[in-house]
Amino acid sequence: MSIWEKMLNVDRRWIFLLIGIACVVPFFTPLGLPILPSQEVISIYDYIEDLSTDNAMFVGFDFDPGTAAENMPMGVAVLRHAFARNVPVFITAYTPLGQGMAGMAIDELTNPATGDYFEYVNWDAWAEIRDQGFTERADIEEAWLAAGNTLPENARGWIFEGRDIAFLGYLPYFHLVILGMSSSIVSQFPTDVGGTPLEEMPMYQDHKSLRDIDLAVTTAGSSACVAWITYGREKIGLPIAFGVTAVMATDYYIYIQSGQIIGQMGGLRGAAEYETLLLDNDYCKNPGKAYIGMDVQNIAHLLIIFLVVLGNIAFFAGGFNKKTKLKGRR
Amino acid sequence: MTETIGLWVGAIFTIGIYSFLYKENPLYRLAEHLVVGISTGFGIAITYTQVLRPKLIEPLANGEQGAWLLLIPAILGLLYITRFFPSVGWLSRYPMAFLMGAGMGVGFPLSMKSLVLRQLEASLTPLYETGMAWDIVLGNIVLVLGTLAALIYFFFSKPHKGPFFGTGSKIGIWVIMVGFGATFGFTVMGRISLLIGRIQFLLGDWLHIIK
Amino acid sequence: MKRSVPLAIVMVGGILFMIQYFIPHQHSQTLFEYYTEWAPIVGAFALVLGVGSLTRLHSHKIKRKAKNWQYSYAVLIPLYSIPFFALVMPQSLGGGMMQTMGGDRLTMGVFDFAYMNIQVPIQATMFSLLAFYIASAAFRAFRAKSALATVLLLSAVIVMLGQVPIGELLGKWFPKVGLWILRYPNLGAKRAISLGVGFGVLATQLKIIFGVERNWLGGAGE
Amino acid sequence: MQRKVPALLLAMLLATGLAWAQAEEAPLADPVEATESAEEAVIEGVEVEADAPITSAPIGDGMVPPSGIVASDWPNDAGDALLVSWEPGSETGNETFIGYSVYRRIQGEEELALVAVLELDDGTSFIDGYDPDYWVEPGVQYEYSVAAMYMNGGEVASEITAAQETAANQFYHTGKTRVLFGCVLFLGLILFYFHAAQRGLEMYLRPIAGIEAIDEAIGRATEMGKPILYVPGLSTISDVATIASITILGRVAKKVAEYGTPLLVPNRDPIVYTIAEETVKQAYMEAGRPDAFDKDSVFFLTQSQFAFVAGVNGIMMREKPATNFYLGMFWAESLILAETGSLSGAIQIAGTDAVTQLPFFITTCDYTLIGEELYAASAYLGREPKQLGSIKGQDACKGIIMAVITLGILLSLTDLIAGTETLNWLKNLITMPIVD
Repeated sequence: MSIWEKMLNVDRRWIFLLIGIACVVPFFTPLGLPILPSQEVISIYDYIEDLSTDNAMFVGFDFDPGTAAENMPMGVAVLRHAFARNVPVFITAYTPLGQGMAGMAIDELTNPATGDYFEYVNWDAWAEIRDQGFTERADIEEAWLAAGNTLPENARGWIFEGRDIAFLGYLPYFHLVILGMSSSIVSQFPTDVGGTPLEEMPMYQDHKSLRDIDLAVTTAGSSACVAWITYGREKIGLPIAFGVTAVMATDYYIYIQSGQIIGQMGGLRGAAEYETLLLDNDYCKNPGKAYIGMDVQNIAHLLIIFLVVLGNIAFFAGGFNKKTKLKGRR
Repeated sequence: MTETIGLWVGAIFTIGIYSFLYKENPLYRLAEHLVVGISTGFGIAITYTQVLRPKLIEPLANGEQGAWLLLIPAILGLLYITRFFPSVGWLSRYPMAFLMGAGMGVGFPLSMKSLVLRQLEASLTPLYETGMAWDIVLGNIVLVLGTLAALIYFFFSKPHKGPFFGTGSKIGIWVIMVGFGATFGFTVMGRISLLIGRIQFLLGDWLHIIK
Repeated sequence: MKRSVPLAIVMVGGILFMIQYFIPHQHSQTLFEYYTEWAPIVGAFALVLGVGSLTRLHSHKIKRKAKNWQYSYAVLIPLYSIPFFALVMPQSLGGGMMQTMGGDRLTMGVFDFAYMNIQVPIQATMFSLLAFYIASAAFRAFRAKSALATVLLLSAVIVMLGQVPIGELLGKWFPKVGLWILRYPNLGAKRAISLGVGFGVLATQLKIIFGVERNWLGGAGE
Repeated sequence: MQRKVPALLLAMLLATGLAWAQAEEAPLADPVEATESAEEAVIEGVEVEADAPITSAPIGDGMVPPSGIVASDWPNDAGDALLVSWEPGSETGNETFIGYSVYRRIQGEEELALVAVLELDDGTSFIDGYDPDYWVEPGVQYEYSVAAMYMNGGEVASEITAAQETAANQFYHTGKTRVLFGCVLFLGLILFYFHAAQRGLEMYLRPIAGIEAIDEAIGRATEMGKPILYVPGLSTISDVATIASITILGRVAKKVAEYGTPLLVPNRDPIVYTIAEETVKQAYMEAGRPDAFDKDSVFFLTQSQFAFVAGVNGIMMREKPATNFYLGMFWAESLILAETGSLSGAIQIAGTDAVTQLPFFITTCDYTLIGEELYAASAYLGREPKQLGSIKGQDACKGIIMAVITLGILLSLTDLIAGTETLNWLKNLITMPIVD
């Protein structure tokens, strides 16, 4: 067996080891290469930037733990943007595990240990203010502060459950749920996951069906996002933005081209671009997880290309191009 | 305390799965079986609390107006269980037929709209408009001709021979391969991201070596 | 009764809902609403079949002391205990949510623990195996064995470099060419495939409605 | 069959009738509720007098209320919406003007209910009926009044005008004609070729390598005395790819039964699992070896995607199947399955209509059925005339699509040379409104 043949038939585990090393090292020696946001991501950012507390949006956590590394930073970034702008957010999930993912995203944004966080105000905690009849966001906050609450130093703002956020969660056959919500949200979700009746929520009173919603962002690791197009966009013209994994991103360029979605975050890079936009516009102080991850990408991509080149050198130097036929393809 | 134990459990199972890269082993086997059991158990719990209870049991128990109609889907659903009894197992085809028939009927016009007409509509773009850069013009030409050629490849009832079907399907498979290569290359980033997520968990959340 | 009635249900239901799409009339909408309301309820019961299969497979293994039978307990115990815990402590179904929504951490039940610390890490790690596999697949498959294979290889490498900031440092044109490939030839191929798939889907839907394709009934029991 | 169909039709009609009866009953509660809430809805300080403009001080001199209210039926719906539009009064140009309130009542009733508040940039028209609290009922005569609102809380209201039309149920959605045309054309072509095929039309089918390799792959496993793994995709039975896969499974299982090779079929969807089990059992019966069928060979694993992959990976490394089939719908797990399979030394045949996953199957499997080839496989294997006819019909449709795209190219060139806009004309023929 020549050295070339050995190289071509190398035990896969060596490749696994190399990839493992390449993905760990950059965490200790960051490169910090700049990331330029693409138009598809800027469109989403600008769109949310134009929303205010009178609008409302949906954020669908339509992914499972498997794609959390890519989808989670997108969901967190979009939620951060919405929370900072006090845009009411309905949170849904396409899969049962997606509900857990949404919970984790809210946790991350409301956890004091993370720095840049939002102080979560429970539904029951501000019951008195509700009883006084306040429904406007500004009035609620004023009354809340007047009641002797102060914003902790490293918190960015308040999130009033039922005014700024409604965690609706998961329902099976979610495409039918989207369809149902186009006439009435409460028909599908009588309560949020905590059992609070939706009808009592001020944010529901202003936005009763998907027709009253200004944007739906779906962060998806599967074709779940298409359901939003088919049943939300096509049926009632709901504006949709995608946050999809890198692999799906190529497929959904079609939707950008045909104007069916307003923008798309593709993979970790898309998330990193959104984080860059948030960072540049002072919505947060520290770069997010996706931003740091881009360094690893650089090294890993180079390694894979190096391996491919090496494989081809061995292939031709060993003269295999003359012997073997292309296997596995017509 | 629970949190620390949780982190350790999570980390052990993470390593257990990675150990599969070296060799199949008892730790992987345990993780594999546990995750099958847990995920299905979770599925049952969710289906009950999110579907059956709010959409079937509660309306019936509260005697909501017209709730008795819900007995129809409930009975249909229960018919699935006849599968366990071979002699009446064929009854389980009824709920299946209900879901299939309506599902296919609902899907048909929607598929026509989104999979065919929308795609066709998007294919009808001008090749050149004033002020278009050369790479876009070239792109448009490649896009339209590529679509045509790749469509020829999917003709099943004609031999792929001769100048039209022969050449066409050859160009078609080339275009398809360029597309596949691009998708593969584009995917690499996503896959590395997943590993990054786990490294952040192992080195950050668990071992606190990195931020 | 065994075959013809289900086939008739499919045909009537299929045609009814196909037409329903074009009729905005109130009654037509009501019909559709019934379908959307009922379908999840009917579908929910199917899970029982899955649970039955899992139980049978693993109890067989344990009974016969088949190879690796001990691991079957790792399937059966959570399979039954988790729904039980969810019934006893429904609040633990939040999936990590309770920590902030409910206010105090004590509500984190056994279920939450299993979900957060076993289910989530195992799933995510399984998925992340792709990082290793994609590298080894690239190494083995991307060889310039033929013109076609070379095209596949080149398009992959260019796009791969175009994706990362370092590609831009190597050559300003990498991201541009990568994007160009993604947006034009790639889109052309995808569009053709999806049109083909579209007709395949439509034809199969029709075949099912008209009873030409009937293997979904399962084989036996005429 | 003939006798049962009418009976069933009758039953379905009965069920539909019941559903309709329900629908008639339900909205009856509404008008009462609407009128009740009207009292609360009327803005403080605004007096409501029948047939007289709502006016409240202080609004300043010379203010002319909105006028010319037109309420017409909103088309293509279930008679649950009216389009209300009006002419602005003197409010345009007035800086303290903040928007409009739209009031509504059923003719013959006293109280007006506030059904909508429109902001400045919402324009001077609005579709009434989408608010679930104030829905519009078909055939009911409504009366409207529109008031201009001012910053100080004052309103100048128009006269109460009876709606020119009542909301009507439509029997056909005019915006869906293009889809209808497409559906009918497709249906016609498929039915035509069904008949042509049954009359014995000769049909050529080009070879598909992946399908031809199936027998060879089963033979290999038999020689090696190792099992065959068949994954029928991860989707549900309503996914067309799954249905195609089940057909191929039937064929594979029959061969497997003849050879006496062990078969493993893990499933992710419980319904697909039962169908796969039936199919395999049936195949063993057809092969004349019903006793050889092992109940544990077809099994449900879990509904969770990656838990499923973990399970299948474990099976592959422990049982070391000689041949793996991955046919049906796959998502990201495709590469994990295919690489693990290749690591375990199996020969692999894949097929899916998931465009995103095809590249991974192409690079790691020995044979791959691309997209539509997977559906075509069931026709190839069955050789049933109607199935073949359907393939021919699909090809005809692709031909039509290609002709339209080619026409598009030609028109685009014509536009370029002659400066016309013919491509836009063609595109408008196909373009559908985004909203139904």
